[in-house]
Amino acid sequence: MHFSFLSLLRNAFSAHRDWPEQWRSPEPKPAYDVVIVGGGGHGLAAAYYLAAEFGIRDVAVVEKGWIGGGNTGRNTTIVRSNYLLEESEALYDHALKLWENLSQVLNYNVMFSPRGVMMLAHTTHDVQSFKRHFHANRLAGIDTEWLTPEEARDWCPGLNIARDIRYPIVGATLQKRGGVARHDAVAWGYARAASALGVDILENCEVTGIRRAADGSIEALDTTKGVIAAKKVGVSAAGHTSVVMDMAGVRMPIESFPLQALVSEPLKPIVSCVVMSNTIHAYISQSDKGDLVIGAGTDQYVSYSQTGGMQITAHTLDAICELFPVLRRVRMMRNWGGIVDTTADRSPILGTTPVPGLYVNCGWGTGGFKATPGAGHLLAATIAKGEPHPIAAPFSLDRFARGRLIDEAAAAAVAH
Amino acid sequence: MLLITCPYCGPRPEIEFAARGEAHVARAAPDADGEAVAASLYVRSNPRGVIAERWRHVAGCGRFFDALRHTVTDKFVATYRVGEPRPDLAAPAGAGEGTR
Amino acid sequence: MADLALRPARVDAFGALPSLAHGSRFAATPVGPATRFVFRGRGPAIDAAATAFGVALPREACRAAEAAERAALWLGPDEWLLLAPDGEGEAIAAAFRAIEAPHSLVEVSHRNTAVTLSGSEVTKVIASGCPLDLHLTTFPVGMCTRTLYAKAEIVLWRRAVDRFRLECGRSFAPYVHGVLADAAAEFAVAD
Amino acid sequence: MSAAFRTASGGRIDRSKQLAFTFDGVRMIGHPGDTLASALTANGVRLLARSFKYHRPRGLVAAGSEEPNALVTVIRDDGRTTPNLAATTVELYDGLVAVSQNRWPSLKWDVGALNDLFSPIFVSGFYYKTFMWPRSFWQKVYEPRIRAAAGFGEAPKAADPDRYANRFAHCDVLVIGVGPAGLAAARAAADAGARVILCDENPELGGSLLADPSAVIDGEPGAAWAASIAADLAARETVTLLTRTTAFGWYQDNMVGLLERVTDHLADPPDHLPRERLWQVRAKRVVIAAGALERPLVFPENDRPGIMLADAARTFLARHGVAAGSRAVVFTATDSAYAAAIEAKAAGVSVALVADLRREASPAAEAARAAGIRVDLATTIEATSGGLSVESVRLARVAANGSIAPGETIACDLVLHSAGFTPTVHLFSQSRGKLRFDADRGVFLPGEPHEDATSAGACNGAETLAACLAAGHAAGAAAARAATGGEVAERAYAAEGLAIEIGGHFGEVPHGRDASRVKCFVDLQHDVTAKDIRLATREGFRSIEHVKRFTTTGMATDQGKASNMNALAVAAATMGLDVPQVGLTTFRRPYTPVSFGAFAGVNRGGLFDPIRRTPSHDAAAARGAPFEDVGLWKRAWWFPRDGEDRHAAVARECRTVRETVGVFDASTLGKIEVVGPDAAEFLNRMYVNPFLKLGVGRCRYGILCRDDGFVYDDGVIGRIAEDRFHVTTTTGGAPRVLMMMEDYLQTEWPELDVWLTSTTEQWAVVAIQGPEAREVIAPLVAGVDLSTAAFPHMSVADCRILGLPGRLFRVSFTGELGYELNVPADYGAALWDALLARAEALGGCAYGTETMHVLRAEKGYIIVGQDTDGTLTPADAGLARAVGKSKPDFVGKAGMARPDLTGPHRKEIVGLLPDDPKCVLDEGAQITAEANPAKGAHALGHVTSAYWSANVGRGIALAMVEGGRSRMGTKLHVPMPTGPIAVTVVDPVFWDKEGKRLDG
Repeated sequence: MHFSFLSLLRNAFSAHRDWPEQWRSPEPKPAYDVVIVGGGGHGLAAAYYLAAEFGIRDVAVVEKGWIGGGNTGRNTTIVRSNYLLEESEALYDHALKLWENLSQVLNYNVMFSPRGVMMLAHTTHDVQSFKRHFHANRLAGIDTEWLTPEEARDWCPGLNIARDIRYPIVGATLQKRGGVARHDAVAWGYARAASALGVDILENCEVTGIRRAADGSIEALDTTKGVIAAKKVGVSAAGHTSVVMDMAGVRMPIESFPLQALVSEPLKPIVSCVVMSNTIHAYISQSDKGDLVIGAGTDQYVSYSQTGGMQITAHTLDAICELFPVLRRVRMMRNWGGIVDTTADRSPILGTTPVPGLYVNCGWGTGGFKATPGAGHLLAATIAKGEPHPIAAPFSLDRFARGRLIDEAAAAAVAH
Repeated sequence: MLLITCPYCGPRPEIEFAARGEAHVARAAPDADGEAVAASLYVRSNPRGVIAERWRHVAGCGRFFDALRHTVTDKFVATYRVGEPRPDLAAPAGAGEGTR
Repeated sequence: MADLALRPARVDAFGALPSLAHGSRFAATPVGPATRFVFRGRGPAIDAAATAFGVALPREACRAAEAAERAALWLGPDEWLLLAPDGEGEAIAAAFRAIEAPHSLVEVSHRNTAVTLSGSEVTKVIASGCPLDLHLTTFPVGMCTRTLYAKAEIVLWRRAVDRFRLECGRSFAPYVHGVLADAAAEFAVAD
Repeated sequence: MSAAFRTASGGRIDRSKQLAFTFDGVRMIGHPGDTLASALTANGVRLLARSFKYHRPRGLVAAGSEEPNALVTVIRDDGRTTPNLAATTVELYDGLVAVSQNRWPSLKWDVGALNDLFSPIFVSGFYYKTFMWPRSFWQKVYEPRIRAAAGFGEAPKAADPDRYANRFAHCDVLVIGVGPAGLAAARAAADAGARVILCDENPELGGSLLADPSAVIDGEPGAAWAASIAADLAARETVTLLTRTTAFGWYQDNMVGLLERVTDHLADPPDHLPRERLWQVRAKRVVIAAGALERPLVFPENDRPGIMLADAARTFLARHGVAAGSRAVVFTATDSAYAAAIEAKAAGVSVALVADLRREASPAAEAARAAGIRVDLATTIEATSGGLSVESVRLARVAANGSIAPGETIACDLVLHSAGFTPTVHLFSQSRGKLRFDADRGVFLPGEPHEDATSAGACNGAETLAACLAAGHAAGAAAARAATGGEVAERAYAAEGLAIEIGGHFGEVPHGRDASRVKCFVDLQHDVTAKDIRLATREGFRSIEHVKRFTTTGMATDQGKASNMNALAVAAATMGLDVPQVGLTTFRRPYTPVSFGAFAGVNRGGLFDPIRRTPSHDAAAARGAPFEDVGLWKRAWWFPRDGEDRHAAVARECRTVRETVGVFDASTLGKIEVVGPDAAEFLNRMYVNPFLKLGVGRCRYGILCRDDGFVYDDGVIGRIAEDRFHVTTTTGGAPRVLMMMEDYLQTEWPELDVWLTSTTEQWAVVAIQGPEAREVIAPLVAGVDLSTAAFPHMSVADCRILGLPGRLFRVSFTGELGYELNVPADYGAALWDALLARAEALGGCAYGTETMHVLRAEKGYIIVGQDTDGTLTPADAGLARAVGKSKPDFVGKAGMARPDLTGPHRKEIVGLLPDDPKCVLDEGAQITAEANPAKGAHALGHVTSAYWSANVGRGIALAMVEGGRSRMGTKLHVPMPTGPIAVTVVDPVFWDKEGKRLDG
C-alpha cells in the first residue's frame, strides 16, 4: 500500500485495520542468486539496489536478530560528506546524493534533515587541518563554508564562543547539505521496498558457517534456519565482520571496539544543527522528538559487549558542557553501546575478497550510518558486476599490503 | 571501567592502563614483503571470545603485560608478564590469576 | 667562583601556589624544594644503589623505604623514585658513579613538585579524583604508587593515617591544586 | 489554614512548619516532608501536565521516580533552571517555583490539545507514511512544525553556576535500595564486618515501610524499625549511608554509578556544597534490593487526571498526609489495592466501590466488605469521563464466557487502580544478568547473574515483608562472606505487614468498546495505546524492540517502568505468542535521568583540561604575549611592542633574529634521557638514522617512524656520554614517543640494557638564535669553550649556566648561529630574564612560536604534524639521506618498502612561491595543474605552511605535491574562492641556501 497523507486519512476511517505488513517474513528458500549477510541499513540497501537497479531479485538478507538492530539502530544518525581525501569525498558524497531523495525513492519518510554539520576548530592545528578540508571539499564540489566563531554562534545559538575557555572556538567548517536522519526508518524503508521487489528478509537467521566449493568459491551458508545455497554472498555485518569472514577463512585487518551514545530528555529546540569537535571529542545534534543525541568515544579495547565505561560518557559530557554551558542541568535519559569495526586508516573496506563469489562491506568505524545508501548501492553494483565499482575500487582489501592507505585519521590526528 | 590485575601491582582501575592491541603478533622482518607487513601491522584475529591482548600500566608501574580477556563478557581470564607463554586455559589458573 | 654570584633562587611550583587550610579537616601544604632522582636498573645494581643512597630500595611493589632524610619509592619493578633534601643532588650523583652494574640514574629534582595533603577528610578529598581504594587495609601507611588525580598523573605516598605526599609534574601543579581546592571546598565549613 | 486535601493528622510531614511555593504562578502552602506532587495534591491541584503527542490533560499516576506524567520545570534563577523533573521527586522547599511544560498558552487552555482531535490520523509511526510531498516541504514546513511541537521543558537560559563533585568509592558490599530487604541486607553485611555502602533515592530510609501503616517488625512499627536500624548503621565507621542517592548505572566489574542530590532540596543551598555528587563505586559484591513497582491497568481513557496507582495513593496518605481525592473508585486485579481502599476510607475519603476483575472474592475483598466498602467482582471499567479531571467511570460486568455487559456509571474524582506488581529488575539487567520468566506470575525475575550481584526482596519476587527481610539478611550475609569471609549469625525477623502481589493482570482489560478505536493508554507520556501496539504488530514489527521503536512505547523519560510489561502483553496477545517469545526490551542506563553536569564534575572552565605553562609564562604574559594551545601547553605566540599588531610584531621578530639575536622559550619540547650500555644500539633501532657512531658531545637530527614507515616524530638527539643520550621530541609528541619507545624496549628488545626517563619538565630550555647568540650567552656559561672550533654546530655539553648545573646545545631551528640552554626548571624564569636582558641590551628581542615557524620555513625545516600528516615517508619529506640504509633493521624499515610507498605518485615536500610576491597562501589550500579546475578535478597536493617572510621580502610556502621534486620550476595553481593563484614549485630552502650563517 502506497504511503501518503491520503492513504493515512483513508485508513483512519477504517481505524488502521487494513495496513499490510511492511515487509514479508518468509521461510528461507533452499537457494538464492545472492545472499546478503547482515540486515542492517547497508545490507538491506544492497538488497534493494540489487533488485531495483541491477535486476537481481532472487536475493535474501539474513539477519541474526531483528533488522536494524545493530549499529543502524544504535548510532547518532549524522549524515555528511565533508571528508578530506578524494576517494572519501567521492564515496560519502555518492551516499549523500542518494540521501537527498531517499524518502521519495523508497516512499518511506526517513526524515533526512539537512540542517547542517558544523565542525569546530579550537587550535592552530585544527584551523590548518579544517582549512585543508574546506579547500579540498570546494575543489571536489562538496558544499562547505568556513565560519568565524561569531558566524558559528549565529548558526547555532547557545554555542559558547568565549575566548577565555580552555579550548576556545577559533573557527568552524559548515556543510549545509549534511544533517541527520531517522535511523530505524532507513532500515525499515529499505526492507519494505526490497521486500516489495521480491527480496526475502530472513530475521532471527544467524549464519553459522560458510561453505566453499572445491574451487574455493562460495557455495552455501549454514544458518540457524538451515543450509542456504548462494551463487554470491555479500557480507555486510558491521560489528561481526571478523567473525563472519573467519567462517570463509579470510582474516581481516579489523578490530571491533565499543562505541557509546546517549540521549537527553526531550527539550524544546536548542541545538539547531549537528555540532562536532574532534579536539575535545564531542558531537551533538537534536532529534525531531527533542532529545539531544550525543556521541561518545570508543573504549580502548576490543569488545563485542555493546556496553562501555563511565569514564567515556563522562569525558564526552564534560566536552558538551564546555561547548554548551546551558546544558549542564539537562539530563541523560538513555545510554547504550554499539560495536564499530575499525581499520588502521579509518576508511572502509568495500569490494571483492580472495574467495570467489564472496564480497565484503565493512570497516566503517563510526562513519557507517551516513554511508548507508552509498555503501548499499556500491556493494550491490560490485556484486552484480563481479568487480569493484569505480568509487569503491580504492577501498580494496589489498591496499594495506600495498601501502596505499586512505588515511582520513592521520590528517587530523597528529598534533605538533 | 574495567578492573585489571596488573601482574606487578594487583587489581587496578582501567583508567590507569593503556590498551595496546593484540598480543603475540610478531613484528615483520626488516626484509618482509607487503603481505607480511600488513599481516603484522593490520590483520587481527579480533575474536568473539577469548583474546590475548597487550596492556601497559602506564599510570602505575609502567610495565607492559599480556592478558587473556573474553570479548563478549569483558571478563579477564588471566594476566601475565611479557615473555611468558600464553596460559593454557585448560590448565588450572596459577599466578597472574584474572581479576575475578 | 664568579658564577655563584649569579645563582638565582629556586622556585618550586607548588610553593608558588597558595596553601589550602580548612582547620583539622583538610590542608594542602607545599613540600618545598627537594632533590629527586629516578633510578632504574636490575639485579646487582639495585643493591649497589641501596649502598650508594643509604636507603634499601624496596623490592615489594608499591612500597617506600625511608632512612634519615632520604626515601626510596618503588614505582616499578626496575624503577625507583629517590627523594632527598634540596641540594644533595651532586653528592648523590657522585655516590652512584661508583656503581659498575648497568643502571640508569637521572636527576628529576625539578621535574616533579610535591604537596603534603593532611586532615581528617584527606582521603575524601583525594578520592574526588583518585580511583584507588584509600582504605588503610588496601592503601596502608608506607604505600606509594603512580596513579591519577583527575586528569593528572601523580605519585601518591601515604606517610600517616591522615597524611599523604602527592608528587606531580611541575606544570601540572596549578591544575592539581585547582581540583584539590574544588574538592576541599565543602570541608571549608565544619559540619 | 490547611490545604483542602490534607488529612487531619498523620503523615511523615512537619505540620508545624509551612512552606510557600508556586506552581504556574499560583501560591500554595505545603510542609517539610512534602514533595511538590504531594503538596499540589494536598491543594487540590490535579492537572499537572500535558501529554507529549496529543497534549491530553494529565495528573499524577505514581508517587515516585517512575512518574510518567507530571514533569515540571523548577526555577531558582536563569542558570539554575531544571526542566523535566517529575513532581514526585521534587522535595518541597520554601519559595520553590515550579511551572508546567509543553503547553500554550496555558496548562488549562492548551492549543496543542487540537492534536487529540487528529489522533485517529496521528497513530504510531504515521510520520513515516507522510510529509514526503513536496520534497522541499519536509525541511521547510513539516519538520520545523514538528520540532516546535515536540520536546517537553526548555533548557536553561544561562550557564549553570553550580558545582558538581565526584567521589571514587570502594566497598565490600553495596546495597541498592533501602527498604526492608535492603536494611536487613546492609545490617547483616555490616554485622559480618564488611565495608558497606547503602543508597536509596528517597530522602528517608525504609522504602515500602514508610507507606505501610500495617507493617510491624520485631514488635516495632515498620517505619520506626527502619529508623532505628538506619541510625545504628549510620553510626558505624564501616558503613556509608547515602540518601537522595540513586544507583543509576551498572558498569563493568561491579562498578556502579550513583548520583547523590546534595542541595536540590534546600531553600538556600550553601556555596560550599556541590549541587550533586557522582559516586563511582567499585563493590566486591552488590545486593540489589530495588523492590517492585505497581503496574497500571490498561483500560479505556485511563489517563485522566485523578486516575492513579493505588500504591501511589497509599504513599501520599501515609507519608504526606494527603488524600488524593474525595470520592474514589478502586479498580484492581489483585489484593494489593484493597489496603488502599480501606486506608482511604479510614482517612475520610468516600470509597464508591472496589471493582475487582477477578471472579472470586479473596480474603482481602471480604475484609473490605467488612469495613463497609462495596466490592463488585468480575467487574471492569470500560469508560471514564471528565475534562481536566476524572468525573465518572462506567463499569461493565465480565461474564464467565468473557462477554461484557454494560454497567452503571459512578461519579468520582479519584480512580485508584492496580494490575499487580512488577519486580524492578533494571539494574540486574543492566549488569548483563540473565532474566528468567516466571510463567506462573507472568513476570521476569533475576536469573543467572553476570556480575557478582544478588537480588533480594520484592525485586526478586518476594511478596511478604517477612520474606523480604529473610531474603535481605541471607543476601547480605552471603555477600559479606563472599567479599571478606566474615560470618554473621542467622537472624529471624518477626514481621507482619501488607503483602504485595507480584504478577496479576497484564495488558488491556476486557471491555465492550471498539478496541480498534478506543484509547487504552499503555505509555502515558508518549500517548501510546494498546491499539498502537496492535498496529505495529499488524505492520510486521514483531520483535518487541521493533514495537518499541515503531510506537515509542517505553522510550519516554520514565523509560517504560510502568509500561513495558503491559506493552509486551498486548503485543504477545496480538500475535498469539508467549511473552518470552516476543522478548523483553533491554534495560539501559540510567535507571533515572542523570544531569550532564554531574558527569562533567570539576572538568569545566580552567580545569577542563590541565593547562601547562612554562617557567617563563608569567614574564611573557607581562609583555602582553598571546598564547597558543599546543597539546596541553600554552606557548607564547609573539611579543607585541607598543601598537604592534600580529603581523608587525612577527615581522620585527623575524628580522631581529636574523640581524642580531632572538630569545625563544623551547621548554615544551619533549625530553627523554636514554641511559645504559645499550643506549646507542637502542636509538639505532628506533630512529631511521644511524646512531652507533655518533660521538660524545655531538648531536644528530633524528627521524622516528612507526613500523608502517610513516614519519611519526622528530627531534635533536645529543650524546652526553658513551651510555647517555638526551633525546628531544616534538611538543605534542613527547608522551606518545615515550610510550612507543617503552613498548619496543619492553616487548621487542627486553635484552637491551637501557632505560628511559622523561626529563621534559626537569629542564627549562631557552633558545638563543642569531648572529649575536654567542655574545649573549658567553658571560652566563661556564665550563665550555664556545668557539666554533671547540663547540661547532650540533654540539652538546654539560656545563654551568648561571652557576647552575646546565646542559648547552649548539643547535639551530632558524639557520642562524644558535644555542639552546637547559637549566633545572625551577630556575627557568631566572634564565629567561637573564638571557632576555642580555639580548635586548644587544638589540635583540624575545620571539614566539609564530616567528619560530616563519624562520624555520625560510630554511625549509619541516614541522612534523604540519608539513607531514602521518602519510609521508622520510623520503617523501625530503629526508631520504637521513635513513641509515645499511642498518640491518630499524622501526619502519619493512613498512616503508611496501610497493606503493615509493614512485612518482608520492607526495613530496617542496617550496612554493606565489607569482605575486605580496601573496601569502592559505595553509590547507589545494594545488592543481589547471588554473580553473573542473569540479572534482584531481588535486596534486596542498599548502602545508605559508607565511609572509620579512627577511625574503615575499610570501613563501611549503607544500606536499605529487612528484614534487620532479616539478621544480614548473607553474601550478592554487584555486581560491576569490580566484586562482599562480605559484612556482621551488626548492624549500628560501634563505641562506649555503648554510653559511650557522656559524654566525
